[in-house]
Amino acid sequence: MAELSYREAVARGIAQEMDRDERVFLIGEDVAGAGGVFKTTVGLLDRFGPRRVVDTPISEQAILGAAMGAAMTGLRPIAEIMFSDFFAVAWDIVVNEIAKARYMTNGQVEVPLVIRSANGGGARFGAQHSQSVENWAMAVPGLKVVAPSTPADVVGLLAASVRDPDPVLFFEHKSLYASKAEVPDGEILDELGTAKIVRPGADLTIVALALMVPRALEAAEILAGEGIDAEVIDVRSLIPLDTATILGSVEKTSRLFTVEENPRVLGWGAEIVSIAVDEAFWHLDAPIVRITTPHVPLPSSGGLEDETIPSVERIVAEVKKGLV
Amino acid sequence: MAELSYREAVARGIAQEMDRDERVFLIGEDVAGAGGVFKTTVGLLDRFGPRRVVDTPISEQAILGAAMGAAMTGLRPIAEIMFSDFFAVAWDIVVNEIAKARYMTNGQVEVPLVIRSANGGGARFGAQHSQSVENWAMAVPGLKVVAPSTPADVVGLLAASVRDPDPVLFFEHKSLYASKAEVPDGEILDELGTAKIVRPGADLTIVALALMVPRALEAAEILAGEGIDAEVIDVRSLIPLDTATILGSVEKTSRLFTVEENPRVLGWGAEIVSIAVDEAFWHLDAPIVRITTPHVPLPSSGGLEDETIPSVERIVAEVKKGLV
Amino acid sequence: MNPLERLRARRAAEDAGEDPSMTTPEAAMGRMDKPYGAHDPTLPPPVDSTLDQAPIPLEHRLRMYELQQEIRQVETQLHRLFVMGLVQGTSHLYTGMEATAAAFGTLLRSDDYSFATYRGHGHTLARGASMKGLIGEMLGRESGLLGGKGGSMHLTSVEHGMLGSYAIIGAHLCIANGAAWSARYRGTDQVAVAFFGDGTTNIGAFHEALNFAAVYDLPVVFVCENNLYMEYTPIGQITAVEHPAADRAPAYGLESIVVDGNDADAVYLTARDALEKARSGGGPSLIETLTYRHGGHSRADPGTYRPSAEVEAWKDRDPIPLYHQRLLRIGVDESTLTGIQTSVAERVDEATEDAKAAAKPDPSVIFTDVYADGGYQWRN
Amino acid sequence: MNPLERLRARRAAEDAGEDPSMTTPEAAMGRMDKPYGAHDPTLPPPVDSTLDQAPIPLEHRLRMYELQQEIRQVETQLHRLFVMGLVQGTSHLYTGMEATAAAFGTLLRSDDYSFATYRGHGHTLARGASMKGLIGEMLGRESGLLGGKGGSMHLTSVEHGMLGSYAIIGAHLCIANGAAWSARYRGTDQVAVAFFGDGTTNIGAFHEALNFAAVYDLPVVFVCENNLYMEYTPIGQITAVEHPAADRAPAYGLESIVVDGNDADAVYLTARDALEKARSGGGPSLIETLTYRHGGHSRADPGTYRPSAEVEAWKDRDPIPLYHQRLLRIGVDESTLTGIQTSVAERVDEATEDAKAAAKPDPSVIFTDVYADGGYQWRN
Ligand SMILES: Cc1ncc(C[n+]2csc(CCOP(=O)(O)OP(=O)(O)O)c2C)c(N)n1
Ligand SMILES: Cc1ncc(C[n+]2csc(CCOP(=O)(O)OP(=O)(O)O)c2C)c(N)n1
Ligand SMILES: [Mg+2]
Ligand SMILES: [Mg+2]
Repeated sequence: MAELSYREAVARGIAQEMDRDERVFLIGEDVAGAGGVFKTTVGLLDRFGPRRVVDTPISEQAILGAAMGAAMTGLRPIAEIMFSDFFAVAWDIVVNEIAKARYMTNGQVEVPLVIRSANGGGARFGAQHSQSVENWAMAVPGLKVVAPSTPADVVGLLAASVRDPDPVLFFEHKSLYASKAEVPDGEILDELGTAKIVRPGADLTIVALALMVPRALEAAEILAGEGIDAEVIDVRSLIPLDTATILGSVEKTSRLFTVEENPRVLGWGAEIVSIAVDEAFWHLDAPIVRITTPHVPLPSSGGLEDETIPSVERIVAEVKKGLV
Repeated sequence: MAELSYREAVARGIAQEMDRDERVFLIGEDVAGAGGVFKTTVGLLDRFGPRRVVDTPISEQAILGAAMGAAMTGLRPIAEIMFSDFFAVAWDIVVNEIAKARYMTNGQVEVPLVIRSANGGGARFGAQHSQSVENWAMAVPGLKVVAPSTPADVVGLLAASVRDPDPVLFFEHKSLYASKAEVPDGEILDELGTAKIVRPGADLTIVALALMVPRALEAAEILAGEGIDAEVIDVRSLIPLDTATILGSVEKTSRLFTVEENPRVLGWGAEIVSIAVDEAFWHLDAPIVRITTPHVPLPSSGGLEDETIPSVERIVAEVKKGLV
Repeated sequence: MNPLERLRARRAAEDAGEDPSMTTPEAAMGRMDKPYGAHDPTLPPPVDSTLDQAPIPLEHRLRMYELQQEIRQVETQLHRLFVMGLVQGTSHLYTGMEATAAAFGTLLRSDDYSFATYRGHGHTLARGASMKGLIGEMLGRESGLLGGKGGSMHLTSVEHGMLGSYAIIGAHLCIANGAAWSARYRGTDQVAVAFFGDGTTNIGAFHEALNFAAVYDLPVVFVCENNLYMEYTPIGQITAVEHPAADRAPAYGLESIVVDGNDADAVYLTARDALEKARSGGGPSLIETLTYRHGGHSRADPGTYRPSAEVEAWKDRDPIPLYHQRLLRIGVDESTLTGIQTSVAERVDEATEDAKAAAKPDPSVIFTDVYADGGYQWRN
Repeated sequence: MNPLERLRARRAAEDAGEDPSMTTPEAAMGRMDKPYGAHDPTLPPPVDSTLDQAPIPLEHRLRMYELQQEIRQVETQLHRLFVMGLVQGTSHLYTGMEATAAAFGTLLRSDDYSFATYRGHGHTLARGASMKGLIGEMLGRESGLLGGKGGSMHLTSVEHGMLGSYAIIGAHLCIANGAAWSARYRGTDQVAVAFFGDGTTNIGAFHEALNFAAVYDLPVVFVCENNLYMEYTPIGQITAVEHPAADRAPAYGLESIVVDGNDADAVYLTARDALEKARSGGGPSLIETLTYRHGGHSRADPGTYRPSAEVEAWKDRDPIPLYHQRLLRIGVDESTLTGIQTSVAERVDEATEDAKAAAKPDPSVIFTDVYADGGYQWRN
C-alpha cells in the first residue's frame, strides 16, 4: 500500500496494462518525451520505448483514426486527447466511426480502445480548456464512459477499460491530478458499470462523479453535523450505468440529488433523473434536485470559476433547500 | 395562401430573408448550382447570384469558420451542413468557437448566424446519415436550437432565426421535406422559444418535435378513438425552451410523455423530464414516459429503421401502457 | 488538352519560370466564372498503347478483366434493381471507374487492408467479398454483408481484408493509417489502402492523415480517384490546385503521381510500385487516378451539370472496352473474354436471385452488436 | 546551416534533380532517432545587414521598436507577476518572437482584422489594445479586456480590430477567412490576418482554411510563426516537410515564403507585400516567419527539451537588440531609443498598478453575455 497521486495513478495504470499486454500502446501529443502536459505519463517512454509510447503531431483526427484502425486490427491502443474540450476537433471519428463501427458492420469490426482525456475545471484555463464533456459522450450509443474520482479507481478502472472489448472514453479530472490516496500494491483490476456507495446514509441520496465526489462527501459531513444523513454514490462509469445501485439507494432514502460539473442542460444528471422518475417514481418524496454548473460557458477568473462549478457550500445549501 | 412543401418552404424562407436583408448570404456544399442535395435551395442562385449563394469545397470547418468570421464582422450568414451527422467534423467550430465567443469576450463579439442541416431518419441512409442530433446541440450553452415540423413553421422560424442575434442551429427533418401544407402569403415571421399546443387535450400531455409531431398527432387521434384525450405540444425550439407551455399543460393533465427521435440516453426528453420533475412534481400523477429511439445507432434496412424510430403505433402503445 | 497533358504543360511552364495561372485558359476554369454546368469539358487522355507491352502476368490481366466485368455487371444490375424499387436507401455506383479497384484487388495480398467510401461496391467486390452478400445488403436483406444493418454506404467484409466503407468524408484515411500502424507494430508486412474521391482532398482529415502517414513512414497507400466532380460541383471550382491529390503530395514529402485511372494496366503498374514500397518499409504513397463516373453522383442524380461533350468523351474511353481491346491485341481469344463475361453474368443472376429470395432481417437485430457482449445494454 | 540556407540548399538540390532526403544530415533530424531533447540544434540565420537600407519609413521603424519594447516589457512584467502568484491560469509568453507582431501591428490599418492564438499578448498589444486591459485580464480583474471572463488565452479587443485569441488549434484560420469574406462582401478593402504556430500546420483546419482562402481569393494573410517547437516536441519530428507552412504553400497554389522572424524589417517587407496583395484583390498569402521563444511553452514549462546551444544561439539573436543596433546604424540616437524604452516602462508600471488595484469581477457576470439579450436564459 503506497500513497499515490491521481496523476501518478494514471501512469501506473497504463504501465500495468502495457506490462501485461504487448498489444497495448500509448499515443498522443507530448505523451512520450515530455511525459504529458499534466505529467500523467512520466516514465513510460523510458520504460516501454518509442515503439509503444508515441508523440504525435497536433492532429487529433489522425490520432484517434490511427487508434481506431489499430484497434480494428488487433491492437489495444490508449490514445490521449490532451484536454477533453479538444474532442470536438475529432468528434466525427469518435461518434460516427468508433462508436458505430461494430453495429454498422453487424459485429464484424471490433474497436477495443481507450481514449484518455483531462476533463473539468478549476485551473482558471477558461471556457476552451475547462469543460466537463462527459455528457457529450454519454449521449452516443456505442461508447463507454468512465470518470474516476480516486487514485485507486484510476488504476483499476483504467485497467478495466483497457481490457474492455468496447471503446471507452476515460475522463481524468484536472483538479484531481494532485490529490493523493492509498493505492493497494500489485495488479488492480476494477469493473466498469459499478457505482460505489462511498458514504452510506439514510436520509437522502447524492449521486456524484469525479471532482464532485469529494465535494459531495465533504458536504455530507457538514450535513451530518446538522443531523442530515446523506448517502453519497460515486457513479464512476456513466456507461455502463449502475442504475441498480442508484435506484436501490433512492428506494431507501426517497430523496435524490445529483451533483454534476457539466453545464445544466442535458448534463448526465438529466438521465439519472429520468430513470429515477420512470422506475422509482412511487418512492420519491420530493422533486429531484440537480446541482449543476449553470448553463454557461466557464469564466476564467478564479473567483468566477469557483462560483460557477458546484462547491461544497452550494451542495449543502441546495440539499437543505431541497429537503424543505 | 398556397400549398407548399416543407422543402420549398426552406427556399422560400431563405429568399424572404435575403430579399429583406442584403447582409444575408447562403453558403454550403452544392447549395448553389445544384440547389441543394435535398433541393431545398433551388432557384436561389438564379435569383441572388453567386455573390450571395455559394458552393463550397467539402470543408465543413472552413464553411462554419467562414460563417462565424462573417457574422462577427457584420454579415448574417446562413450556412448549410448537408446532413446533421456531419456536424461532428466541425463540432469544434460550433461548440467551442461559435457558442462561446460572446461569453469569453465579455460581449465584445456577436455571432448572428444560422446553420441549417438535414436531420433525422427514415430514408434508409444508415447510421451516418440519419441521426437526430438536436440533443447534441441542446447541451451546449450559447447555441439556440430550432426544429420545425410544418412548412409554415419552416418559413417563420427560419426568418426568426436569421434575425436572431445569436447563433441558431436549424434542424430540418429529411422525412418531412416532401410533406405539404398551406402557408400564408407574404412575409412570415415567427418567434423562437414558443412551443405550440397543436392539439388541446385534457388527459395527458405529449411533447414532440419535428417528425415526431405529426406522428404524435396521429397517435392522439387513435387514442381519442379509445376515449383518451391527449394534448400534443410541438416544442419547435429546444433552446430557448418554452417551459411555460409545457409545464402549464402538465399542470392541467398531470401526465407527461415525450416523443423523441434521438437515441434514448440524454435525448432532449431527459431535460424536459428533469424540469417537469423539479417544477411540476406535485402535479404528476404517474411516472413520466420517454418514448424514444432505443439507444442504438440506426440500422439502414427499411423494416429495421421503421421499427427503431418511434412510430404512431408505438406512441399509442406506450401512452396506453403509461396510463395504467 | 487532357489532364495529364495539362499537368505536364504546367510543370514545364513552371520549370521555365512562367506563371501558368496567367497564361493557360484552364487555370481560370477552376473558379466560378461560368454559368452552372457550362464549364469547359475536361477530356480524357488518349489511350497509352505502349502499355500493351507492360510486364504484367497474363493471369493478373485476366483477373483484372474479370473484376472489371464483375463490378460493371453488378452495378448495372443494381441500377436495374433500383429502377424496380428493390434497392433500399441511397447508392453511389462505380460504373466507369472499375479499373482502379480491379488493379488493386488483383495486387493486394489476402491479408492486406482496404478502406473505401460510400462509393465502395467495386472495392468490396475486388477483395473477393461475396456478391450475394453485397446485393443482399443493397436489398436490405438478412443475407447482406452487414445483415441489413449497414447498407450500401458501409459495405465491409473483414474476412476479405475489406475493413469497411465510410460514408462521412475523410475519416477513413486516418483509420487506414491505424491499420498500417498495427501491421508494422505486429511485425507483419501487410499494407493498408484507402480509396477516396477528389472532393475528399479538401477536408481536414485528408491533411492530418497524409502528414501522419509520412511522419511515421506507415505502410499505407492513399488512392484518390479523381472523377472530376465532388457531387455536382466540378472539382476545379472548389480546389486551389488542378490536381487535388498529386499537387498536394509534396506537402507531405511525397511524390506527385497522376495515373490514367481508366486503364487497369496503368493503375496496376503504379499500384504495384506503391504496394511494394509500403511493404518493404518505404512508407506511404499518394496516387491520383484520373477517371469518370458514367452515371450521376448517387441514384437520384441525372448528372446534368456535366457538359455532354465531356460525358461522351469519357464514355468512349470506358475502361472495359479499352481493356478488352488490349487483351485481344496481346493475343487473348475473344472467346476467353466472352467466357469470363458470361460466367460473371451467371454469378450476378444467381446472386440477385439469392438476394431477392433472402429474408428481411428480424427486428431483434436492432438491438444486437452495439456493444461487444452482442447487445445494447448500457445499464444494469 | 541555418533554416533559410537549408531551404535554399534543398531547393537547389531539388532543381538539380537530387533527392535531398538521402543526402543532407538535416533530413534525418525530423524523425524519432535521437533521445528526447538530444536532437540537433537548429541555429538562427545570420543577420541580414542589407536590410539597413530597406525602404521603410523611419516612423514605422520607430513604431516597430516601440511595439517590440512594449511587448517585451509587458511579457517580462507578466512573468514577474506570475512568480508573485498574481497571474491566473496559464499563460504563453511571446518573448523572443516580438518582431512579427510588431511589423504587422505597424502596417495594419485600424479597420483590418487580427486573429491570434493563446500566445496572443503581442498581437493584441500590437493593435493598440490597452495595456491596462491586458494586464488586468491576466490578473483576472474586472478591468480586464474580457472583464475576467476570458483570460490569457482569449484576449480580444474588437475596437482595435483584434478579433480574438483562440485557444484550440486551427479554428481561427477558418474564422479569419470569414472576416476576409465579409470585407469583400461589404465592398471594403479590409484585410484579415491570422497568426499561428508551426505545430498548427498539422491540424485539419489549417488545410481547409488555406484551400478555402485560395479558392475564393480572399483578402487574408496567414502568418505561421515557426518557433521550431510544438509545445515540447521539435516540429521536424512530427511534420513531413521541413518548412511546415512554406513547404505546403504550393498545395494551395501559393508562393512559398520563409522570412527571418527575428528581424522586424524582414517581416515588415514581406507583410507589406502580402497586405497590399490582399487589399488589392490579389488573394491570400501564407508567410512563415522563423523565430524562437525565449522561455518555455507555457508558464509551467522550463523548456529543458531544447538543446542549450540552440537556446543560446537564438537568445543571442534576440530581435530587440538586433533592431536597436540597426536603428543606431541608420542614425537614430541612442537617447531616442532609451526614451522609448523608458516611456514604455512607465506605461507598463502604470498599467500594472492599475490592474493590481482593480476590483475582482462581480459574481453576477457569470450569468451575463451567454446570449445577445445580455443574460443566460435558455428557457422561459
Ligand atoms: C464530411 C462530409 N461532408 C459532405 C458529405 C456529402 N458528400 C457525400 S459524397 C460527396 C462528394 C464526394 O466527392 P468525391 O470525394 O470526389 O468522391 P466521389 O463521390 O466523386 O467518388 C459529398 C460532398 C459527406 N459524406 N461527408
Ligand atoms: C486542437 C488542439 N490540440 C492540442 C492543443 C494543445 N496545445 C496548445 S499549444 C500547442 C502547441 C502549439 O504549437 P505551435 O502551433 O507551434 O504554437 P506555439 O505554441 O509554438 O506558438 C498544443 C499542442 C490545442 N490547444 N488544441
Ligand atoms: Mg469525385
Ligand atoms: Mg511552435
